[in-house]
Amino acid sequence: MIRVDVSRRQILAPDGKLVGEMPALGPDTLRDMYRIMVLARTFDQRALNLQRQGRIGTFAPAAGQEASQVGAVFAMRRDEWLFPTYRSHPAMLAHGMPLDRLFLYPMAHPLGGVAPPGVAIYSVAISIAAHLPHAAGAAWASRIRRESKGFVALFGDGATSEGDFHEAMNFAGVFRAPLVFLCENNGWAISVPREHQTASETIAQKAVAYGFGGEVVDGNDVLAVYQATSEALERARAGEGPTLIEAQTYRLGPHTTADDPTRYRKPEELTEAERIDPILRLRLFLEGRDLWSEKEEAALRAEAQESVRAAYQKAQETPPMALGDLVPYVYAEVPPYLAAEREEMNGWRV
Amino acid sequence: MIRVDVSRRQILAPDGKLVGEMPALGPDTLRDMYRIMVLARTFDQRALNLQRQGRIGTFAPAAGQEASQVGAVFAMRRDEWLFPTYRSHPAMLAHGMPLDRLFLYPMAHPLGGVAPPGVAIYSVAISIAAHLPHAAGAAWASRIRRESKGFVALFGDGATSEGDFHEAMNFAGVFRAPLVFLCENNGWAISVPREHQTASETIAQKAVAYGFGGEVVDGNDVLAVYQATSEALERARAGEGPTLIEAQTYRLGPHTTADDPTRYRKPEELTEAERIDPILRLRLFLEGRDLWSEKEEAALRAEAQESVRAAYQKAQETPPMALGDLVPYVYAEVPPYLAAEREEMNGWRV
Amino acid sequence: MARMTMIQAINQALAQAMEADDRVLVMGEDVGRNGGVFRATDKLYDRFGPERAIDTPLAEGGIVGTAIGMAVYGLRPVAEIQFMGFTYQAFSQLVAQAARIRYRSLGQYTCPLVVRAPYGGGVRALELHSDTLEARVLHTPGLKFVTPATPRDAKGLLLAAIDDPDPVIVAEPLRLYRSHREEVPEERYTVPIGKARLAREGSDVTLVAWGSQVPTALEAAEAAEADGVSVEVIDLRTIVPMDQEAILASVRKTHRVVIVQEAPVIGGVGAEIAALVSERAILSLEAPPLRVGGYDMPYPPSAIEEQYLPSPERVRQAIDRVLAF
Amino acid sequence: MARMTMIQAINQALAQAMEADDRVLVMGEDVGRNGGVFRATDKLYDRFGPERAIDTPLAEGGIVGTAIGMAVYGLRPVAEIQFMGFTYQAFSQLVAQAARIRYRSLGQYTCPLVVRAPYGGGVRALELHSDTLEARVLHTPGLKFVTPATPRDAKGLLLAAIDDPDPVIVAEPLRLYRSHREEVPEERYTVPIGKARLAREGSDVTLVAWGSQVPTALEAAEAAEADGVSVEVIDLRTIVPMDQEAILASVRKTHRVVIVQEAPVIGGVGAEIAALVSERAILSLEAPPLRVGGYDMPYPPSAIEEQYLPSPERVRQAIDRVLAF
Ligand SMILES: Cc1ncc(C[n+]2csc(CCOP(=O)(O)OP(=O)(O)O)c2C)c(N)n1
Ligand SMILES: Cc1ncc(C[n+]2csc(CCOP(=O)(O)OP(=O)(O)O)c2C)c(N)n1
Ligand SMILES: [Mg+2]
Ligand SMILES: [Mg+2]
Repeated sequence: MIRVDVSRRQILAPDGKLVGEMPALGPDTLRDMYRIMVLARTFDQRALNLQRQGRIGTFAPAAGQEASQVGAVFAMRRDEWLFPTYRSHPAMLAHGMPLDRLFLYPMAHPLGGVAPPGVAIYSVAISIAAHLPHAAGAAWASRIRRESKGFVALFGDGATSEGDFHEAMNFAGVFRAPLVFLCENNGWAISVPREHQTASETIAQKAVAYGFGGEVVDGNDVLAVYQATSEALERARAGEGPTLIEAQTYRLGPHTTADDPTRYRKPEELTEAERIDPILRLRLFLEGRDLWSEKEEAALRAEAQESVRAAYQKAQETPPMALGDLVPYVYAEVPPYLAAEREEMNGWRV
Repeated sequence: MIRVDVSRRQILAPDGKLVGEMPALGPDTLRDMYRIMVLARTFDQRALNLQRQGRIGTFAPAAGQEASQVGAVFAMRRDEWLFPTYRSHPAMLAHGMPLDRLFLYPMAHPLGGVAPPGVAIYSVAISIAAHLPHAAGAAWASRIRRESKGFVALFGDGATSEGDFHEAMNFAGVFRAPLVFLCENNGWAISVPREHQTASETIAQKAVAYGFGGEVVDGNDVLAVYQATSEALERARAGEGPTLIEAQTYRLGPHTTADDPTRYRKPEELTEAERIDPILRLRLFLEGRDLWSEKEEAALRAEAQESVRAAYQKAQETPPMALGDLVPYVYAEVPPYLAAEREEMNGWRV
Repeated sequence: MARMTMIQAINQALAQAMEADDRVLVMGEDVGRNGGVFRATDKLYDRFGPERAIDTPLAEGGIVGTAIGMAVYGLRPVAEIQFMGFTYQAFSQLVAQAARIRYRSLGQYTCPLVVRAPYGGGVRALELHSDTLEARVLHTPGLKFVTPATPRDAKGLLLAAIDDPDPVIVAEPLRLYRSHREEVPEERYTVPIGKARLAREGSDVTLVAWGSQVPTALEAAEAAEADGVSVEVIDLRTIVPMDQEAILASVRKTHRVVIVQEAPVIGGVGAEIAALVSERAILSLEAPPLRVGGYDMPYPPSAIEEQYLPSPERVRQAIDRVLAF
Repeated sequence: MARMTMIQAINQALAQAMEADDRVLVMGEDVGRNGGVFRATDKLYDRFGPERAIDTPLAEGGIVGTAIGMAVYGLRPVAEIQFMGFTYQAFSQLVAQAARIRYRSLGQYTCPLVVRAPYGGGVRALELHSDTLEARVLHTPGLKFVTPATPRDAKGLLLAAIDDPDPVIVAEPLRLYRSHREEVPEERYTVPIGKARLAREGSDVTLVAWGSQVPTALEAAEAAEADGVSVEVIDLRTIVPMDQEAILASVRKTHRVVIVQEAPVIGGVGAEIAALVSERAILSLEAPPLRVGGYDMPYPPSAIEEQYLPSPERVRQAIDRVLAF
């Protein structure tokens, strides 16, 4: 008889009240979490606006998912690798990605989403779930090297249907890769609701198929996500293998700026989702403990606006790259025919 | 809390004693089961010998797995589709595949393994697990047509690692395809032991990931497999969706005639496996109920030898096909360039 | 006749096929309630219900793999892969499975499957969303591959694909989905698979193009015309099985050929056409067959895709080169 | 120097690479305790242990996908796919992932991965076990592809692949694994990727072949020699990046070229070579470039594979055709 506990870990209720065991986090860290979440939301809104104005390209908003991402990253050490997707800017921000690089991504600049040296963030996954075997392999390699490091891979509920998810989970289980599979179940894969993605009651229970632990977490509760990820990373670092965390959250915005969610979502859903907004929840908690004031809030909002403005400006000022500039990145050494093609490319730039 | 029962269904103990509830099977059916199992084993041994003599090509013995296959097929109606692999000749035989077509397969004749019209057996799967989405799709199509039919797909323990297995299971779960996923866990995928294939304690529990039922069955107990498959097929026909059955069995021979299992298996394993031989077990049971005699046994063995001999002869007498004969099967209509190539092929046949 | 965009023509073709034959169904990611991310399956869910306009889980291999099983079992699935770059995930099911169902079973089983997928760049899409796959299918006997360049052909080729008893990939040039409208017959009609279309008659040079590159070729042809060069443009329409005779006939007339493709040049469909022409019509050639295509690197971030994609100017330059040879 | 079969040379190369650099490991189905189904990794498990001679679960996508992660993280995995026909299952990881790690990250991440796989027919294997994939990789910038025709090259190319900072597929012709022995240097050496080998000098016709077809080409060349025809044979060795200059130089000398490949002709590597030659050396050509290859149908059941595979006779006929043109 195998028992799977799919009860949902929660520490903060939507009204900011403590309903679970508080993790050992000092006031500064709590405020830092809040700051990053607000910064991420500010970036998100600005990017959405810029896209609507036609100034940047397709963008996938993460609004609503800040807790599930920021909570997880706060459990990581800086040298531990994060494997993001197109919707992971809150996590990337928390793990050290400069804001301007986040703007460069929807601007389709080759530098978009590329982590500077020293920032342990892998390339942005576009092909759903294709990065999960890479994460499993990197984590496994770290284990072979006896490093005692934990890794975190982000992906959505839809991603769990791909063969790549399955193969990554199975390899991770067999080779005890120190990897946290962090599934942000935001209720939807574009227009496909979670219930239609798989017949399993939870995503977390999928871990049963691979012989390791899975857990459901309130993904709008940054403390719950932080705590669950911390424990999973501790196990990973200790050689106890992978964990699957299902962070139940909600995508407040459209799938991307090209999507019209009114075609498939009921307006009521949104009302409820706004009530459980992760940023609001953390703020209520901080305020309840006198760790946060109206004044601090106003200052933070202004500061976030300014950071985002400056980052966008920096992104705009980043020199464009030409096609020929990408030639050295096809192979370490440029083959003769590609060198000749580069001449041609450069010739067209008049 | 999700509970998974992974206790193992058994009806016959290795010594042929009844230890579970006897399914409603008359003496004739029980004897038929036994006959087919013996015929399959006889074919298997003959094919192995012919291969050793260089008369036929690579062959994958199924010895030891007769109960898991024959038990399952006896639960099927004739019009229900079976999806076999390279190791499914006992099942194919039980479902109506002529013996000579089974010989033609290792003889690499294009007709090898091709079911005659009216025999509901799909093409032999060579690419591991690639047939599982087809089985799910066919079963789903049958459900869309409101047919109330059940389908059975065979595969090994190794196959469960492939992405195709995962995607087939997930689709089947979501669309309640009337399909029985029958995994013959024979302990090995070539040289890789079951424990190394996946970290999950059982294969059966993988069903938890897809929201439907899984069960472990003693795969060397033809009655247990029959019963479990019958129940699963009943559910399938009633629109209750798929089931995963893990039939725990053992491959007595090499992976194929090209394999040398002494490189990776301990001899003790084989001694134990012979003790639990599925054919022996059914014979002991039948004898214990006075349903079978020494005389019947001798007659059956002779008859099986003769059937196999005649089938091999028929296979040898089957006219060979030339490459040009395959041209009409690339597309329904032969494209001009292929028609020209056929001329050339035929020209080379002097 | 109504004036329609390509996406409207596709939508109409699907609706008519589903109307006429209840074995036909559409399936894929977001094709049901949402009507497809490009609205190719718009309203089919409302009209035909969730069992015939099916939202599937997110797994391309599963989509194609289960659709194969459906097709073998007698239905007529039209599977959508959201972007052709994600058919890589279904590659084994397409190439090692769908292509061989008939062959492997000596005709006992067949696979009347259609896989539709938008492809090609020029619409500022993300990584992998612009890949084109025709060269990989060209080398896969057992599959067919068509790609329309006009709304009219989009409807006719799709209906021909649905009627076809073998698996057909229909590659829809994303940037032509809404780029222009043309008169499209209201009734159900088919455009034969395996036949190229003479998109423009000419006598000095042949351009061979397909799908997304047909407008580029036509534009280059017009520019050349202004300079007194008469350019013939062949819209291949079908990549497999290829209309070799149409290409050869044109080259035997014009004696010069330039092939325009969107995918990287090396190992692309253009290589096959150049090889075909030089094998079977070398004495007619007055210049080497030239290829204009994507550069031999992965598709770039879309900020610089214009530098990557063949342009009328690049085609024009190749025309000049074969004329000056 | 010892006389070795190709499989022995491969085994030695792996052992030496693992000896020299503890980042190197081998992984795949049955490569550990069993030493590989063809014994390419024989004894590596005993020598280097289960963490460096790794038996993986049965999932080609998982093998390549996790190996990518390992390579990015600084190891030097040499993954085996048991038969090249099963790289279809890993196609997305190879083509959409491994090939783009460097490009996508502007060099921040790299993927020094080697994928070895036996390929090709003539050994009476089952369905899909004989498929060859070079054409599909040819069209994939970012991947390299080599295929040895001799034990010596097998060792040197494999070691060069392991040293290479980018992903390299090493396609090993199954039927040459044990077909003959030759002197193979004991020490660690590399054969440069991207350079063809002049397998035989000649002046009347050039044969371009690679991997499994090199012996066929050489046999045809010898037969032609007996009739006074001097045949040059180029063993391409690397498919990507292709040694275009070696091909062009030979054709400029002999004026005639026949390409011999095992895969179906249409859309194969031969098409690229024919296109290259006709684009860049048409004035040197005194006959059309011809291709001899597998017929344009899936690989047949092995009872009739001899009718499918290129034979010295078929090559000889093509030689006669280009000479008589
Ligand atoms: C392999 C692949 N198939 C399809 C797509 C197109 N696509 C992009 S996002 C998406 C839905 C993803 O859903 P989920 O995994 O839940 O992540 P979310 O977008 O909700 O964060 C789809 C189908 C893709 N990018 N990659
Ligand atoms: C996709 C694929 N990968 C690899 C192989 C080679 N191969 C053939 S059988 C086999 C092991 C299969 O093990 P399992 O699924 O347990 O079935 P069994 O052979 O034990 O019946 C392997 C690796 C294959 N045929 N197809
Ligand atoms: Mg989602
Ligand atoms: Mg097995």
